[in-house]
Amino acid sequence: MEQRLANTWRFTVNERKFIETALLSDLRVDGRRPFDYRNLTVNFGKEDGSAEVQMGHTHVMGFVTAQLVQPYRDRPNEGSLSIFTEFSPMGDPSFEPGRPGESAVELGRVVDRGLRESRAVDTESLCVLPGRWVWAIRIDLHILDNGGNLLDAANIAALAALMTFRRPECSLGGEDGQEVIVHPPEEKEPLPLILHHLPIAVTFAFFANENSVAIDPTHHEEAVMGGRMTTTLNANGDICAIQKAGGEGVLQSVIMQCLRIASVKAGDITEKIKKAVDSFNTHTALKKIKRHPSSIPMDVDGADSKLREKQKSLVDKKATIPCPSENVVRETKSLDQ
Amino acid sequence: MEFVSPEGLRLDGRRPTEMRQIRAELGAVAKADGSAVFEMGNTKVVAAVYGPREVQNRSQQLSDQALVRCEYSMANFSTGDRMRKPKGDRRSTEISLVIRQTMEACIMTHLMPRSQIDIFVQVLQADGGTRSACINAATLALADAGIPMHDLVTSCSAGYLNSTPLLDLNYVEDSARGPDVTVGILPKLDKVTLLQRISCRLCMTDTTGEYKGIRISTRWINYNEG
Amino acid sequence: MAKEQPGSPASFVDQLVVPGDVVLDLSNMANQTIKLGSGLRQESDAISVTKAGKFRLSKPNKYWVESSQKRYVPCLGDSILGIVVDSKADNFLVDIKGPALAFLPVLAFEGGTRRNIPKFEAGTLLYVRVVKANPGMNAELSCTDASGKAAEFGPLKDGYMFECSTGLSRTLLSSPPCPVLEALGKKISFEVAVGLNGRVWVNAASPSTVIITANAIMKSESLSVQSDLNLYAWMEDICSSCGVVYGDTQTPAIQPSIW
Amino acid sequence: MRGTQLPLNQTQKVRLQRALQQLESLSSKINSNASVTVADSIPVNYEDGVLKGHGTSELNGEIIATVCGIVERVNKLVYVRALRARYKPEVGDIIVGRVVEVAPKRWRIEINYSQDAVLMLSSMNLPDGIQRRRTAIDELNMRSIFEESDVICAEVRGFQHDGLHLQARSQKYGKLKRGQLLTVPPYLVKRRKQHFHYLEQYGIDVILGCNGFIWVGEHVEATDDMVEEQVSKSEQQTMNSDGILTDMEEQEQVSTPLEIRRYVCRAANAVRVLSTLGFIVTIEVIVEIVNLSSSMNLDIHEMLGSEFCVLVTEKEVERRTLTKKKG
Repeated sequence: MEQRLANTWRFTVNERKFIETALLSDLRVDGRRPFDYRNLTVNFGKEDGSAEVQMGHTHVMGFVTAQLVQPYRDRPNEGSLSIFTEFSPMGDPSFEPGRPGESAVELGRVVDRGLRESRAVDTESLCVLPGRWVWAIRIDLHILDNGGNLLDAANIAALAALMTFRRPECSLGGEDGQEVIVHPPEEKEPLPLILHHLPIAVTFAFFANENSVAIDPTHHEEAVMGGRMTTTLNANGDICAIQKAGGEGVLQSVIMQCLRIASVKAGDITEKIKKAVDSFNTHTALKKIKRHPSSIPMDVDGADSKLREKQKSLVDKKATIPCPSENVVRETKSLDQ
Repeated sequence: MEFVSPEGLRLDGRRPTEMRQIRAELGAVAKADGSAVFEMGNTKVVAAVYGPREVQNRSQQLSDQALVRCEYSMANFSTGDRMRKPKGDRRSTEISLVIRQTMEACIMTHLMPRSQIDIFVQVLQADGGTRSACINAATLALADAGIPMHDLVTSCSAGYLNSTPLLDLNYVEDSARGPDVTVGILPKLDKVTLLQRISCRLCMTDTTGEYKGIRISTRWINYNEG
Repeated sequence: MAKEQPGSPASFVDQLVVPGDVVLDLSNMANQTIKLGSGLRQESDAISVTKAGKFRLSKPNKYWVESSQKRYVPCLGDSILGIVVDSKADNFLVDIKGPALAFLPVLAFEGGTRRNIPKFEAGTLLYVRVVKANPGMNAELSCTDASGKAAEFGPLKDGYMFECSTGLSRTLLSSPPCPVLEALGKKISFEVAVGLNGRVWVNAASPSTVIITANAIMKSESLSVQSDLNLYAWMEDICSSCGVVYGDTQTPAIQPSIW
Repeated sequence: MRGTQLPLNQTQKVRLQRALQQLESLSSKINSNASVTVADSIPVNYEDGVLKGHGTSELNGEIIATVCGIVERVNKLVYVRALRARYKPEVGDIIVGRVVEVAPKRWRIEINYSQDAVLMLSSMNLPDGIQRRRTAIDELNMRSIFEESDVICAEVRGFQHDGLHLQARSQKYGKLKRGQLLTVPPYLVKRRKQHFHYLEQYGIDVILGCNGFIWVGEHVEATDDMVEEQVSKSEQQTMNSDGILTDMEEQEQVSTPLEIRRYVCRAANAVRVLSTLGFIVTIEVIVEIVNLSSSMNLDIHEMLGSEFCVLVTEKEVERRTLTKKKG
């Protein structure tokens, strides 16, 4: 009993009351106004398809990988997209190790709904051989530090990772033209994913007293709030998903107001992500130019033929295609959605 | 596919803003403290409430309010093709969370400290709108158990197909992959507590239609209770 | 750093030390009595460091390692801020950021008797004093000073509480007064209670003042050895980030020293 | 109204319906529009000042119900009596419960309330009947008094900081043996002066616990003395109770006669019938039903059939009409 009390995070009555009263005069503890977003920084890893998002103390990492698998029977010419979340106790002591908890599942589902149901990723272009091989895109979201509003951060991390992800190009070969050859990145430039639009999640917190609303709640504010609503919109103002899972009741007019604010924020965040991705892309492009120039003016017969040999052996190796053994949890559009 | 005929009728003969027939029955599970069966057309859901009772896992006991738990499940035979889904998949975990948070918001939990309320919801037949039916059933079961609440939550779904807003989607309309929304409102306070929208590219549909439907359902529930 | 002269204490005093550093060699210091504080360990003649921090000497012969950490190790006589977690028949259980919950006996209040036991709900913030701190035991607290008077101890109402490192809270309590507090105090009026366990409580007439003060103190954590820093500019920066104008243009008299 | 699940044939259905209608017409005049559902506003006269009781809350200056039930008004107090809810204890209630845990110095007892009730070793008469401090040995012997899943009878003592406390400071309280425990919705048991009943003609005891737990069992001498027993009485009485104890031990050896067992079952079934029909459970009605069933030469199991249920409903109508006329 005492052990349990010793390990939980404490919250004083003073903090709770102060957060609520300050909100009444449109102030928040970290100096923001109710509808200010925290500073957003997006960093990218060395490899393609990894992104780190930092918003205040919140720190989320997104990692995208792809694998050739057999398509689902009902959609033979579409690739798939699946999202996995990892809430390790490192990010917050309240996360328990082991199977994902309720909040991890909800986060995954909301990000998933925003991305998949709104068809942000073009899954048809992921098809290699209809009915046989398609690319399965897997997004892993790791919570490194919980400073509140994990959902928005995770969504941005997923988007940024998707935007920088490159999948190897592949072509059909063999005698019957049914064999898939995956070209290594040295041989053919890997392809980016086709993203139709960027669904941005914007979360609002609702407080019990006097119907106060705040955008992008911190960890402390999340402990005080009575309800939460996550709206997923893109820069065009299309609503892709809304999640308000119970909690404090809110007037219809407030929801409409939140949607309007969210569409503005979605535009801002889209800008930021695009800027970060652009600078990353130019950065990597520059690196390539620096790395390769020595090889380009090389004489033809020496190094180049060697390179070709190397490529050949690589192609041979690729005859063994990775088997779709991994169990990818798939969530079909269920009956009541 | 044509979901609304030129005459303005839907596949099952309803008008766009017409609900399916709803039927509710209290006291379906004798052992439970409160229970209800709720039907919306062919969707049929049973909810049972146990409690407030002693907290089973004493480390979860809250000294100032009741602990609310919810478990949602779908019977294997509830859909057309019998499925064998493992218990506790991601979808049911999420719906359990949604139902729990919705109910928690209207139960006066501070009146029952150090106790626990369990809500069990099972879908017996699924024909679209199971989420709404579950919420409605759970509300009725809680009322039947005599648990003090701020308001009864009522829920309904709506969608947008063939550029027409449709109320209370059935399975066929639901699987058309058009935008749809599930709303849960507190009719007395006129506030929205649950809102889930899944859609692709859509401007805002007017929600008046669905509100109308929900009002009807509220009235009906009240009648049923009386 | 400063590895040249093990054995001569002066070489290490006020330097950063890390675990494993041998700071004193007793063989060179025959017929001297020294007192060791926290973070030091004796291995025959060598005194080595067990935690990272600054090596301190209090004349004539007290040595300890001063470090800044998030958790707090209870120490006799410290004034700290605790949060009530639960109340039992004889004790309140209080969280002090320490290794274990501390006990606050229900009678440890001024004029406390069985009949007038105060009622604290879970989450109440208390300014208390550590009266028993033995390793392996839950610390014991008291809401009275040594003479049994309430003094300033007791529950803190309203205001805002935030957490910082124990090092910062020590700086805030140092004398001469901490420059940040002093600079703030010149411009605005506020109440502050600093617990040595790395908790600070701030209260003022308006929420905006509380927010400025809290953020200024929180951000001074990272503001360390920058003697040339203009405190005023820094302060204004914080104020503008909090959406408040800091006030008149006069520069505070005191420049930050090293802390 | 909650539907009763009885397999009825056509005539039975008509009869039942008619009887229920009559019942409704008999009662509705008293409480016509006092029933409310959750979030219904309750009309009150604010000029007199209003005290909000259980099942009400205030919203925008209006008093609304938070449970489904009947509005009750006592002077300024307005409260809603929930139709169906768990038991709400009141000090002095006599309850029947089941031991779920033997804890240090106390038993935890399930009584159909939102928490388990606590019966302290110190608020319980020891088997030797002597008033003294409880020793460690007494604590070790707690399982010889009650152990897990024993059914006991006690009185509500009140709320302490750690929950609801019970007491059993009289010989009439204690472990219940050789009988049946029935659970009915608590609102079917009304608080009365007397909850212990000895039906001499059948040789059985019926205890109507306020929490909806009803005990029907073979008569035990100790409960014969139905007058409130004071704890602090002369030693003579403790000796007396000692005597009873040995009596009980003797009785334990002989098994319950078949005849009494039959009556226990008959009375239990009478309670079950009342519970399915949703009628208030009182000792008079139980006796009436038991008599009715024996006079009709019904087998015990036939009492739960639909025909008998319909009959009981019709009897109830008769009874209420009579009381109404008298009134």
